[in-house]
Amino acid sequence: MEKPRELNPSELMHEYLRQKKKFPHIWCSGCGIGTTMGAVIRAIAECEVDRDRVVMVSGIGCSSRMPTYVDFNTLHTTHGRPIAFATGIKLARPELEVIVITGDGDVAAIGGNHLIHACRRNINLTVVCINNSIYGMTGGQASPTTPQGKIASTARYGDFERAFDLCDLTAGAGAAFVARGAVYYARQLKKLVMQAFRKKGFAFVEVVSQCPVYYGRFNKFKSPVEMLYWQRDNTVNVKAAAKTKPEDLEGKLLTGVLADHDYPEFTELYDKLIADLAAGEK
Amino acid sequence: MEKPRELNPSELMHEYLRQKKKFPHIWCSGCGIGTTMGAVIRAIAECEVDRDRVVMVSGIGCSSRMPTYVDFNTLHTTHGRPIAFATGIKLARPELEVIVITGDGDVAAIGGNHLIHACRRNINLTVVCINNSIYGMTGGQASPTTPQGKIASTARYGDFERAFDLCDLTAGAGAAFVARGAVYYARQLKKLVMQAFRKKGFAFVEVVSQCPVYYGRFNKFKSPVEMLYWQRDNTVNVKAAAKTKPEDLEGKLLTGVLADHDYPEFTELYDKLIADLAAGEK
Amino acid sequence: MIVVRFAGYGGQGLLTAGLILADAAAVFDKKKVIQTQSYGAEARGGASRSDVIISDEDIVFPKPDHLDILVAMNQLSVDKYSSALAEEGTLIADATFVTTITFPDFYSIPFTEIARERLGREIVANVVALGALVELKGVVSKKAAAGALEQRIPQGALDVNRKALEAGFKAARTAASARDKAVADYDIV
Amino acid sequence: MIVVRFAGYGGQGLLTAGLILADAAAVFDKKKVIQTQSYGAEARGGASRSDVIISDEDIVFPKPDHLDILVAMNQLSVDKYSSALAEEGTLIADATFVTTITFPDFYSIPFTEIARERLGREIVANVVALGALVELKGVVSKKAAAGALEQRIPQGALDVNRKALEAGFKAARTAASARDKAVADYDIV
Amino acid sequence: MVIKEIINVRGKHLGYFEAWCKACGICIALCPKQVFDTGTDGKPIVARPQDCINCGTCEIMCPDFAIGWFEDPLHDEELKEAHKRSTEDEWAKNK
Amino acid sequence: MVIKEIINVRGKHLGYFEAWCKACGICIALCPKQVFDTGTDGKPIVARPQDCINCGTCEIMCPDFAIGWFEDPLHDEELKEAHKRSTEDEWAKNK
Amino acid sequence: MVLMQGNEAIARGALDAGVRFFAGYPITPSTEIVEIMSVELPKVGGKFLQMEDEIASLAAVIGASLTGLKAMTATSGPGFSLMQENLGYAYMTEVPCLVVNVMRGGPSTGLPTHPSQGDVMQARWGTHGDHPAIVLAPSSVLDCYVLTVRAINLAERFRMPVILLPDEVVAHMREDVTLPDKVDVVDREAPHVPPEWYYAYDDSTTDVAPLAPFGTGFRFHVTGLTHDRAGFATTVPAEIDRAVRNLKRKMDRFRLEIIQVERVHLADAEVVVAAYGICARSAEAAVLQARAQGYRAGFVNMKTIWPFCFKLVERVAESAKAIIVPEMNLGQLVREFDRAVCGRTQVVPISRVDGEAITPRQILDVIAELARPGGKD
Amino acid sequence: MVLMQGNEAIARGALDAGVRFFAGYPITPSTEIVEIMSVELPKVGGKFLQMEDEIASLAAVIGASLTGLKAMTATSGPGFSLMQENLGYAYMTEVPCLVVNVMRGGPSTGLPTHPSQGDVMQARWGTHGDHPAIVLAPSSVLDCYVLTVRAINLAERFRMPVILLPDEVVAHMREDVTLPDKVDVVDREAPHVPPEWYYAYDDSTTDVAPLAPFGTGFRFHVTGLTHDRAGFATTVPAEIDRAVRNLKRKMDRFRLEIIQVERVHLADAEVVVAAYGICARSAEAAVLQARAQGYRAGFVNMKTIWPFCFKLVERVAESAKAIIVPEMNLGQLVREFDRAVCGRTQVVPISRVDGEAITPRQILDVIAELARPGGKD
Ligand SMILES: Cc1ncc(C[n+]2csc(CCOP(=O)(O)OP(=O)(O)O)c2C)c(N)n1
Ligand SMILES: Cc1ncc(C[n+]2csc(CCOP(=O)(O)OP(=O)(O)O)c2C)c(N)n1
Ligand code: SF4
Ligand code: SF4
Ligand code: SF4
Ligand code: SF4
Ligand code: SF4
Ligand code: SF4
Ligand SMILES: [Mg+2]
Ligand SMILES: [Mg+2]
Repeated sequence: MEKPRELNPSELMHEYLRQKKKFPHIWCSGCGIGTTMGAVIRAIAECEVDRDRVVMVSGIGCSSRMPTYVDFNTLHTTHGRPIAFATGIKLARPELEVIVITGDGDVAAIGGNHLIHACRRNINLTVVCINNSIYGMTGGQASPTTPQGKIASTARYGDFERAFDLCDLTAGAGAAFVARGAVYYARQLKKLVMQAFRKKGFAFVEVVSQCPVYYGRFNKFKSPVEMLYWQRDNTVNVKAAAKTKPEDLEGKLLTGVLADHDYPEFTELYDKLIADLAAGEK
Repeated sequence: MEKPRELNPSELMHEYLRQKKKFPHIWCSGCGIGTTMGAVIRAIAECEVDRDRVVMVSGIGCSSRMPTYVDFNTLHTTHGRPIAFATGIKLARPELEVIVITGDGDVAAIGGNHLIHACRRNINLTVVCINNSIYGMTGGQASPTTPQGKIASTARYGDFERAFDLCDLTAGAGAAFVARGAVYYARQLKKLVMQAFRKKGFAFVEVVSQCPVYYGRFNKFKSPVEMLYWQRDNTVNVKAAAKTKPEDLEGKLLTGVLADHDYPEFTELYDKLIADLAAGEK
Repeated sequence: MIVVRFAGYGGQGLLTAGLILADAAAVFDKKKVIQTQSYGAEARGGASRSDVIISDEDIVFPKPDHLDILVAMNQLSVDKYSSALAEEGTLIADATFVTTITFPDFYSIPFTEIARERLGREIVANVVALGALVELKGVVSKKAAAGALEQRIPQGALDVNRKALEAGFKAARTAASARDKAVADYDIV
Repeated sequence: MIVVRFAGYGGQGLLTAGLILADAAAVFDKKKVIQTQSYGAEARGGASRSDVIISDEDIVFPKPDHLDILVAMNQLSVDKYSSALAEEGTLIADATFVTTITFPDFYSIPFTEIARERLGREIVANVVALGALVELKGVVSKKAAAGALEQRIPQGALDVNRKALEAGFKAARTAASARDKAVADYDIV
Repeated sequence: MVIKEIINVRGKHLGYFEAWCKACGICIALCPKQVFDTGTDGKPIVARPQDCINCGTCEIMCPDFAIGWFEDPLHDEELKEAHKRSTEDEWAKNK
Repeated sequence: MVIKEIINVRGKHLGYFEAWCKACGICIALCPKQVFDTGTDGKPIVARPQDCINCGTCEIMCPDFAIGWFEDPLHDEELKEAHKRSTEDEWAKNK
Repeated sequence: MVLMQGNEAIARGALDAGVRFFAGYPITPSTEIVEIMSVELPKVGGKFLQMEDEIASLAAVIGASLTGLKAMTATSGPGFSLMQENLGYAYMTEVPCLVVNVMRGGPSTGLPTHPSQGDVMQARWGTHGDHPAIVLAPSSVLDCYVLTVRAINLAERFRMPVILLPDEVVAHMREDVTLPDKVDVVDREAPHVPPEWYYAYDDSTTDVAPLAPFGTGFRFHVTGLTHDRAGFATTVPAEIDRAVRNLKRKMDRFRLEIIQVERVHLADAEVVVAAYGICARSAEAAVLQARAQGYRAGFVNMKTIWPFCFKLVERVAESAKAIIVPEMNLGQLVREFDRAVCGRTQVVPISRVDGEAITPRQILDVIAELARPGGKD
Repeated sequence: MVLMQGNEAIARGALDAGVRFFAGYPITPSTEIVEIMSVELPKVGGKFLQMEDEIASLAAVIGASLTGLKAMTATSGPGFSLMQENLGYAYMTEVPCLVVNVMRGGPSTGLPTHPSQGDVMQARWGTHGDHPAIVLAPSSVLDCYVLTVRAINLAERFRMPVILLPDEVVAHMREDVTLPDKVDVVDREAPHVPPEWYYAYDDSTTDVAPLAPFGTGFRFHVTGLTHDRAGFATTVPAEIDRAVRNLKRKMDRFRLEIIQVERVHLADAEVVVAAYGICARSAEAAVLQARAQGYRAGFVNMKTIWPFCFKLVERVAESAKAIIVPEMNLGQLVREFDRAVCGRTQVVPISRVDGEAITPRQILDVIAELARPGGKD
């Protein structure tokens, strides 16, 4: 692999952040979204894509506020629908690089259907889901990834529902590329986003993140740092996992690339059809 | 297992069909939905559940017309939403037996999100999806289960999109019980529906079915019978599959019970909470 | 202005017959034309119909309140739509399936039988009926009907359809002369 | 009718202070009360405010066009809301953070410092401020304030909050007498 | 005819409701004993009832509930009535 | 003070933008060399710059882009200006 | 007396009216309702569901209602837009339920924490096809409680969804309230006939066709297709006509029972301010001040906004020389005033769409312009 | 001359107007549009997507439009209800697109293959919050073609979604048509300034703020939150006010350019029939017959139903002694007539909701009742 161009902080701020008016950002102290934004920007920068060709699309939620801050073509859509908007953009102009930033509520609650269909359709998008296991924006309600038994403002007695494993879900729906990272491993996260970004086909990256203000407070985490340590202690890299005893993996989240297949990509198939028709071949 | 009470045809017609005004039914000649309806009715009858306690819920589509014909509590809802309606019914009155009849378009296209969330939530519903790989009702458009390359009225050049494997999808979403049957194997289908119906938890049964009028005609099947033979020749029972060489399984659909887990059921957890609160234990 | 209805089961090709007639009138005979038909579930398995209005002037309202000609391919259609026929209207029925007709001015010709027995393809009964309609009522020119047929029918099936149209013309001539005779007989009595 | 605004950063407990005051007035002092506050993102990280209207009569419109008392826990609030104060209004500021005040009638008391240094819990600065407000302006009775505190604050934190309220009363008395003195001095000059 | 005459086979009675049958040919093709011939209208003709092994395939596979083996002869006036009535219905004309 | 003075460490320059810092404590806790102390306001105090190994953790982990190691000293007037301006904004008061 | 928030009062009213099922999806500024119901319902043996979206929420509510439970959901603009399809289903199938839409600034995501009254026309016309609508608008915390009870009663009585439409100010403010000791609760009518005779859509012998709960032996059919008396799909023109008109007919018949309006100083009013929601508070304040200043001003608080109080407005149009209609939108309900007034008097809209409530002063200025104080002139 | 179906003409019109992106979800009676687009678009290098539902369809359309392609979708009642949230997003973000809603019987699943005009108010008010709307209704196959082109042009010109609202009869019937050889096509305005100076919501120097396609160097921000000139969320009252009012302002300014109405025999008409869609055909037939019978009848075909032709109706109200408004609903657009006429003349609605089209006879009977033939009396 080529040596990536490491982005220095001043470049990051000048070239990639709409820092002039928008900072400090809206996110709470210690929230994992900001760190993820750094990883995503660094990943895109190291992929050396022209900013003009990058479109960042999001839904509604704390995580979905990211497009406000980055100096790309940015689209803050409706709750749960960013993948559908992004699909339209990508098919309309396959030369654009489209990245979707979303939250666990946005992509897995109201937007679950668009997620699984994008997996199936295999259109070349990168979806980064910042999974903080809660609806942050609206004040800490249970999300589809809130672990069973955990507390949320709509689950004061402990959540009854089982949580999605978003990586199992997307893999089951047929995604070409599935990976999981965590805010604690911000460097690995950047690499996973890079891989996803470069993947020809639909790529999904789950980011295990922290919402100290709601999830943390409800579930007795004392600080953002403690939540980061939780991430460290409850994840296992998929490569390491291969060498670990199953009982030691119990309850642990696997990180790293969890699925990577080569399937024909939708916009390429489409462009081929257009070419064939033009050549009178269909 | 107890010897099931086989339903004789006159009982079937008298006790379970609203035959007085509604027959012959709306489905085309050779359509697999009618046969599936027979299997479902026989399954429910053999489970010996009081008809008054059975609620059949469907969405919109040819398959979703089934509730018109059966003498249960029947609810023909909006396109894609039957599982959501059924969830409300079941939680409101856990003593009712709720079965959802749906199509591949209804449950996997517009209704995909409700499907995966029901899998996750593990509420005790039986969902029977009649998968004919097409939108029958509206005249043969591609569905999320139309195999790549096949023809539909919106995919005249062959469908680009990959098809869902509905059993992989529901398993990935965490369903407690997942099974696949086929119209050709109507007897096995009945048994699968019985198992699903008896399962405490969310149970999904995919029925590989035929739409001779659209899918069949578009894809050069000469008759409904030919489509049934296709089902016979392209499915392998999961038990047999275990003893088959992988290369012989290539492109084949597995039938039988594909997932069966015991997870706490939602309405039971809920009732326990109510009891605990009443007893002052929370 | 003349209003024609084709009616029968779904699958008897009535929508195609309606389209060929409409095409013939509009594209070939340069008439004003409106064609409407039954849709949805109704059309899929059950009763099916296709209405064609042909006129020299603009057709303002596309849903006329009477029919001039009813081409009925089954008994149900006769029972259901005879009453919609104008007093001077004409009913053309497929004798293969229709047994009872109460409307005064009618022709009864076994379209399906002709298609099945003489042309070997039951499916072209619709075009036989179309031929008969054209021959009997001259709603469009024969040339127009033939031209529209060429356009609508896929290459592979054209031959048998051409024959069906001709068979329709012929059967109609036979029926007409038989009826003329009958009417003449009646006059004599 | 008296209109009180608590304003500061999100996290300074202003919403709680507003609620305790409103409860004290409504439930304990049996006054008519309306309480409103800032919501959403605004409240989460940024500026936060809680308004309480207390009246002997029905309060028809809940969004008054002026404030009688502003309890400002940071400089921003002073800058932003001083102009909304009625001419005879009073500003009570947290001297820990507020450095510049242009409004004539004000008290400046280091609520946060008191909470941090004397009570060991910075978080109770809001209740210190509430105590001062009650002592200085008598918007509710002290008994009502204490009663409302008991209701709103969870058992575990009650003790330190009770102390905070008292500390507020006391700090206010000190400030008031200091100011009286200052004013007296001024009069003399 | 709405309901075909009952044909006694191994003590069971074949009920075939022509009015509901849509001539799909499934019973004809899947009967393991070739009990049925195909009529010109595509509907089954019970040609060799004596060969029937009562396997139930035709009954369970028929998408239209138009065929089945009953314990008793069809004495069921109500059902007959229902079938007769449905022919008056438009849907009865489905093919 | 909006931008803390630049502290030179192994040829790099630490930029710390107090106006953007929300005192989460992450940089302080995760620095492998305990370069930072915690201020009374929870924000980092660069106490032991000489210990810094330039690992980049603080920079990459800071959710607020409030800290980082630059190649050059911050001569960037525009950036400084931006930071100054943002304090005038309400958001700048986030903690 | 307690201090209570509008949203809290809605939740409390719902519980007191007998709601035992809630399914919802959180959205500002209605989230408190969802949160409170999640805590309180299990305490009274009721059921709470947080669904995957608003579409599913209303679907679950309709399903639960069909089993006989009183059921509701709560949302705001974006969620309310998503509910339109299933809302139409509830109208069509005549299933009682309550939908609370706390209005925030729109269109689209708009202003999640700022008030508006921008969804008034949507609440009447948001779903496709013809249907009636009952929409109530509270203007105080007490109203939130009382109108919630009333909305649920109306839903059960008329077998249809009812919409409660508070604005963000009313929903979020806290007020001292004294809740009534006892509220009248209406339960839906049960069938009076045995199952064999039951037609779920036959109202020939009752005000409204009784609805049998699923599971009680009636085994009837429910569909969103246009249906006959028995509930089965029909394409017979006369049956279609009956089905569509019937939805509206029951409401037209009981219009007077449904419409509730508060009138103040109308008798001699020269200028009448007609308002709803938080604007009714501004209007009341303005009218009281106007009276104090000698203007002959009157005031109408439209607690029922749909059906519209057409008759009342017609009457007011006869006597008043102007009707002022302040709304936090670009002029929605004022369109109905135009129709009712029919040119007989002046209709003066006041529109405010900057995310802030209309103040008494704004209204007072208009009153002053339109009326001359008693003494002078 | 060709024989063409209404839906086919819509697809053809869209292609000729330059539509190069379609995303949709099939639904009767609009399915033919989806099917035709799936076949035809790739032939001209355009893109077709069948999405998982209507919500996603409109989302994809908006996304595609933001890259500069002319984009559209087509649906019917249930799908149109589902699109309401994203439709509001398109209004708010000012993204051009065409939404075709072929009206079938409602509410809910209703009558999938029967015509109605039940979605007229929904097309105006279906999404939450204040917004303008342009809605066109074709009454012939040629109209289907011409108004589709027009709708796309209006969308591009005014940077907003436009709705085409055919009824099932018009969409499904086939008619002989002669399509124009050439159509005027409007392309959206490109920014006149370099990226640094570009504000996506600044219309201070142009009729409408120009929209830069994504990927062309402008890198701007789009949000459904209420936003400032640059497109970033704002909570400043003055900016909010500007944002909300601006959506409507551009439409108000160009109202005359947008409204298109066909008038027949109005000059001396005593009774005027005002209609749209298939009812306009019935109305025309009825008026022609009435004239033949000596009645002084006139006729208006409202090809633009929203914005409503208020001024025209006001003028008609001055001269005519009655305005008949036939609609296949329970009286929707007739409400606007009430407002415009303001009591000056009689407004007579004709409602039909049995799934059949209003016939010329029905209208003629009403004309005959209202007018007296020239000779007699
Ligand atoms: C249609 C609709 N429903 C509900 C909401 C309210 N809402 C806004 S954000 C959100 C949840 C966001 O959760 P997530 O995606 O996990 O983002 P987070 O804030 O946790 O980053 C909800 C329910 C909305 N804006 N639109
Ligand atoms: C909201 C909405 N969108 C679209 C439709 C149109 N529609 C009706 S059935 C159907 C597809 C049904 O497919 P499937 O569930 O596979 O049923 P099948 O007819 O194949 O049995 C569609 C798209 C609708 N009724 N409602
Ligand atoms: S609420 Fe939670 S997710 Fe949202 S910004 Fe704050 S910490 Fe982050
Ligand atoms: S269209 Fe297809 S799925 Fe529908 S009834 Fe006919 S054969 Fe069955
Ligand atoms: S029961 Fe079996 S053997 Fe007998 S006719 Fe039917 S399919 Fe044939
Ligand atoms: S399977 Fe049933 S419908 Fe098909 S031919 Fe046999 S009897 Fe008729
Ligand atoms: S670069 Fe590493 S060692 Fe240096 S201060 Fe930051 S975290 Fe500590
Ligand atoms: S990580 Fe960033 S925001 Fe957190 S304390 Fe350090 S500098 Fe401040
Ligand atoms: Mg989240
Ligand atoms: Mg299907």
